[in-house]
Amino acid sequence: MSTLLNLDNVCFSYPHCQPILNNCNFSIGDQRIGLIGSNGSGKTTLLKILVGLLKPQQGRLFHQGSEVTSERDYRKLRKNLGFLFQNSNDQLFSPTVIEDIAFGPLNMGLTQDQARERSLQILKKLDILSLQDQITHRLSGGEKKLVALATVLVMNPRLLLLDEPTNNLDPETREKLTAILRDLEIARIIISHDWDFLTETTDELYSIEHGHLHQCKDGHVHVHQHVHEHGDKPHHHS
Amino acid sequence: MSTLLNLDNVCFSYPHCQPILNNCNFSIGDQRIGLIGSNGSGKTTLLKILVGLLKPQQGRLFHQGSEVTSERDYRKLRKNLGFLFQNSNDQLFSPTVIEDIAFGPLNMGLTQDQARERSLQILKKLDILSLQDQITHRLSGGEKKLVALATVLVMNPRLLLLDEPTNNLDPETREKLTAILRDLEIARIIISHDWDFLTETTDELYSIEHGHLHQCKDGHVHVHQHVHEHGDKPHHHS
Amino acid sequence: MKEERFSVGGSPLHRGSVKLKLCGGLLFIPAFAITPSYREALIFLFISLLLTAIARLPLKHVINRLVLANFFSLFLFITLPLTYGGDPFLIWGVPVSKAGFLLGGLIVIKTNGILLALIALLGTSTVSSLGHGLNALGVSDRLTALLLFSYRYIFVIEQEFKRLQRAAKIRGFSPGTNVHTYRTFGYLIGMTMVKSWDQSQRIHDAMVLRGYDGQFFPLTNPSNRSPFDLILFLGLVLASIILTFLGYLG
Amino acid sequence: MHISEGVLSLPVLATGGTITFFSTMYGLKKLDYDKIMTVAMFSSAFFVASFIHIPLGPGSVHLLLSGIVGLILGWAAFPAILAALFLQALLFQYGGLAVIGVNTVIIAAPAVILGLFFRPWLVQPGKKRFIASGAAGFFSIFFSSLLMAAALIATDAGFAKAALLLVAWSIPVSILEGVITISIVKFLATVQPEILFFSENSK
Repeated sequence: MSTLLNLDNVCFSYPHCQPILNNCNFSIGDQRIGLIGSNGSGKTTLLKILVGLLKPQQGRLFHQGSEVTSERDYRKLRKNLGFLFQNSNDQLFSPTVIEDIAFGPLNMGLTQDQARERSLQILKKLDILSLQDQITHRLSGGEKKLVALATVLVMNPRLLLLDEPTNNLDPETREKLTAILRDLEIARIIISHDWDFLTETTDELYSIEHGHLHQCKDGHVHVHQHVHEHGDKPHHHS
Repeated sequence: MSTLLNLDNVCFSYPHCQPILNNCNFSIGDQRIGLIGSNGSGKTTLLKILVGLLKPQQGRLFHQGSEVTSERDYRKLRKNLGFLFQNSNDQLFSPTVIEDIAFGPLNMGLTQDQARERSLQILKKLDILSLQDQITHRLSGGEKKLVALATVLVMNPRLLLLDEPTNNLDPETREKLTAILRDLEIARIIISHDWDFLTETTDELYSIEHGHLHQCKDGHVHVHQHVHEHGDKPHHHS
Repeated sequence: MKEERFSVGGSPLHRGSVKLKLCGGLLFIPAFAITPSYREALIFLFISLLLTAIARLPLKHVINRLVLANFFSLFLFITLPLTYGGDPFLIWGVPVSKAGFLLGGLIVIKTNGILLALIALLGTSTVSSLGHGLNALGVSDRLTALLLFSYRYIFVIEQEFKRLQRAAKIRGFSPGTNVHTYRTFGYLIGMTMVKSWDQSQRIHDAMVLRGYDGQFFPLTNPSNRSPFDLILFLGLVLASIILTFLGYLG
Repeated sequence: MHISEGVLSLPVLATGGTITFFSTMYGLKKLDYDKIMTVAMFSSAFFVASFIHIPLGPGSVHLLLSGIVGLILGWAAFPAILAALFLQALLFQYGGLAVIGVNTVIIAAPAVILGLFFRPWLVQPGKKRFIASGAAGFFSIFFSSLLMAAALIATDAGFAKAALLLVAWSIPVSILEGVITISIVKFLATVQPEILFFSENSK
């Protein structure tokens, strides 16, 4: 396994708060990792540091073995990463779906035609080709989530960072998202409270506590049973 | 039980969409109701119709037995209702906390002194008196939620309508909100996915499906056990 | 965005009556602005410095602000000596207009002096209390409400815009001088506007639910005037009047 | 586009103040009570825009957006821009208090006039909308720079050359603002056309 990203003794704290990451070490190559932890434990902060939206206050971030320091390093790093925000409304800003998806490829230097071609491919792959000319702002929450995923996948990332992808998702889209992510070959870190989803889409489980990351040994097996017995969604037994 | 609000065969649909409420009947007096249903099932639409932000396209709305039609009727109706929005930023529009809370009482015709007095009382009751002169936009999410609740309670409503009050709330504020609502004597309809919270703050459970409302028989008892056995939060059993 | 940096503090100006500070400032600042000569401008500047000292403003931040706000006056200070005309003298072989140089200098003194007075007098109050102060001085309820609402939502809108900008950034957006960049900024701003629009409708709903029907009933802070406030106010009024007379007649 | 304090003469300051006073009154009078929140939002957006740096050649400039504000708000742009300038003076010491009337006229007058002139085209799809938005964006800045020059020259004829420099500098900025305004309007027309019709059903 080659290492894509590496955190070396990283510390981070928000102003006037306790450190949220405390000498945190972590590395990822091609694993499929689920990340859990209570609210405010630093899960999102960790993803933001990996993608360079926040800079470590101490410690270092390595990308393919070399340290990431300059804005140019970060730009190179971001080309390999696909970050799906918790709220799709924070991610989509173009008037129509196809424009939003083509935005990334255009930034990568593709021509309009190439970008369009590639965007249509990804829409077909996610089975939302019919949305191409829709107005992004008017899509349903579920559709927005799939479109946001498309804007990320169209960049061919080597690592996906997903922040609570099933939050506020209707059951149907959740199923669809689960199937898509289960079948994708891309490495990933998924923050989620949704056990069922994590079991299907990841192989390893990490938890974050007191600013440190731990791998949970055979967490998944246990969780799997647990969820299938009871579920954590509103449901009736009549 | 006297009936405060009554929906009689109400229909509502958004443009270009399937009807979201379909001959919906419902009445509430002094119950404490929890309302569940999947995304887009019409929960928020129902609350908006009850409070007159949306008008039924068919069917009728009754307030204390008489039909609500004119803008004056609606104004009278709204005096009895307190609506807590999902996003507190939509609800708090004054620069400081005390001004925001006094806004409603001043509109009701109270003098400045009376309005201030009453606002301070409610802040004291919710144990956030120290926030009175704070600048609203600098409050934390949890503080904003409590202040938004204060702006509603200061109007002495007979019925509270709460839309996902625990969404994105930190655990501490969630506890506080639970305790406050558990002890309040006011009738309520609470939309929430948060079972634990609903169990503590409501007595009856309704679900909305295909445009209709159903009462879930002994839903709560079941849910209660369920939650306490396993919880719906990430946790380890080691 | 570090807003209202100066509004927190324990100086007499922080505690002072907003209404009197506003009245004093609204007389003092225009008087300073129109003074035609160096002598009076320097006395005005001295009073501004005195106010800054009374307000115990954090010097570092004040200087920061002055630097940022000085672009326009520095532009004039640099261009006027070269363009103003009149009898020139030479600096390093470049002909420099004496009158232009003097005027540029006067402008720099006035700009900075007035900004100091503005920070010391009004910056030491919150926007909210200033809004109410203006309202009490006769500014209409609607304009006051407009001012306070836009103040409240600046921060919401700024965050919204930054979130979208961040989304563009992680998708490899690096701005340059090209149509793609400008189109993208148009979209980012357009989306921010759409979201603000939607939010303004929801806020309007929230106001209606709390009994709003077009009239504003402001909640004013109980005003407590200290002798200091009165002395300050009278001092500012006297200084403004005397210095204006001296400037134009003397 | 802010003239700072201490530059202009009393007659210029007084003229600007008077125009702003009456135009703001008129703008407020034409404003329905249920639209005040929306106008406030535009005022905030106008404020925030001045912190958005757009690359232009080797440097960067900040946006004004007065063109679009005028197109959408019409007369209400006067109070909206006044409120934003007041907040900028207070919070960031841009512009100032004595000069706020003049600065408001400089920015809001072209915005309102171009807005009133081009709105009939704005609400029609296609080429006319494109021209309306580009022209409003471009000329709002360009006319503002002319007004700014006029205020300077009226104060002291010696400002003439410096004022001309400002007008010259404003041309590339005007082009940029025109391009971005076209893009914003295209976005709004696709996503939420009601915004473009904001002033249509006013009193």
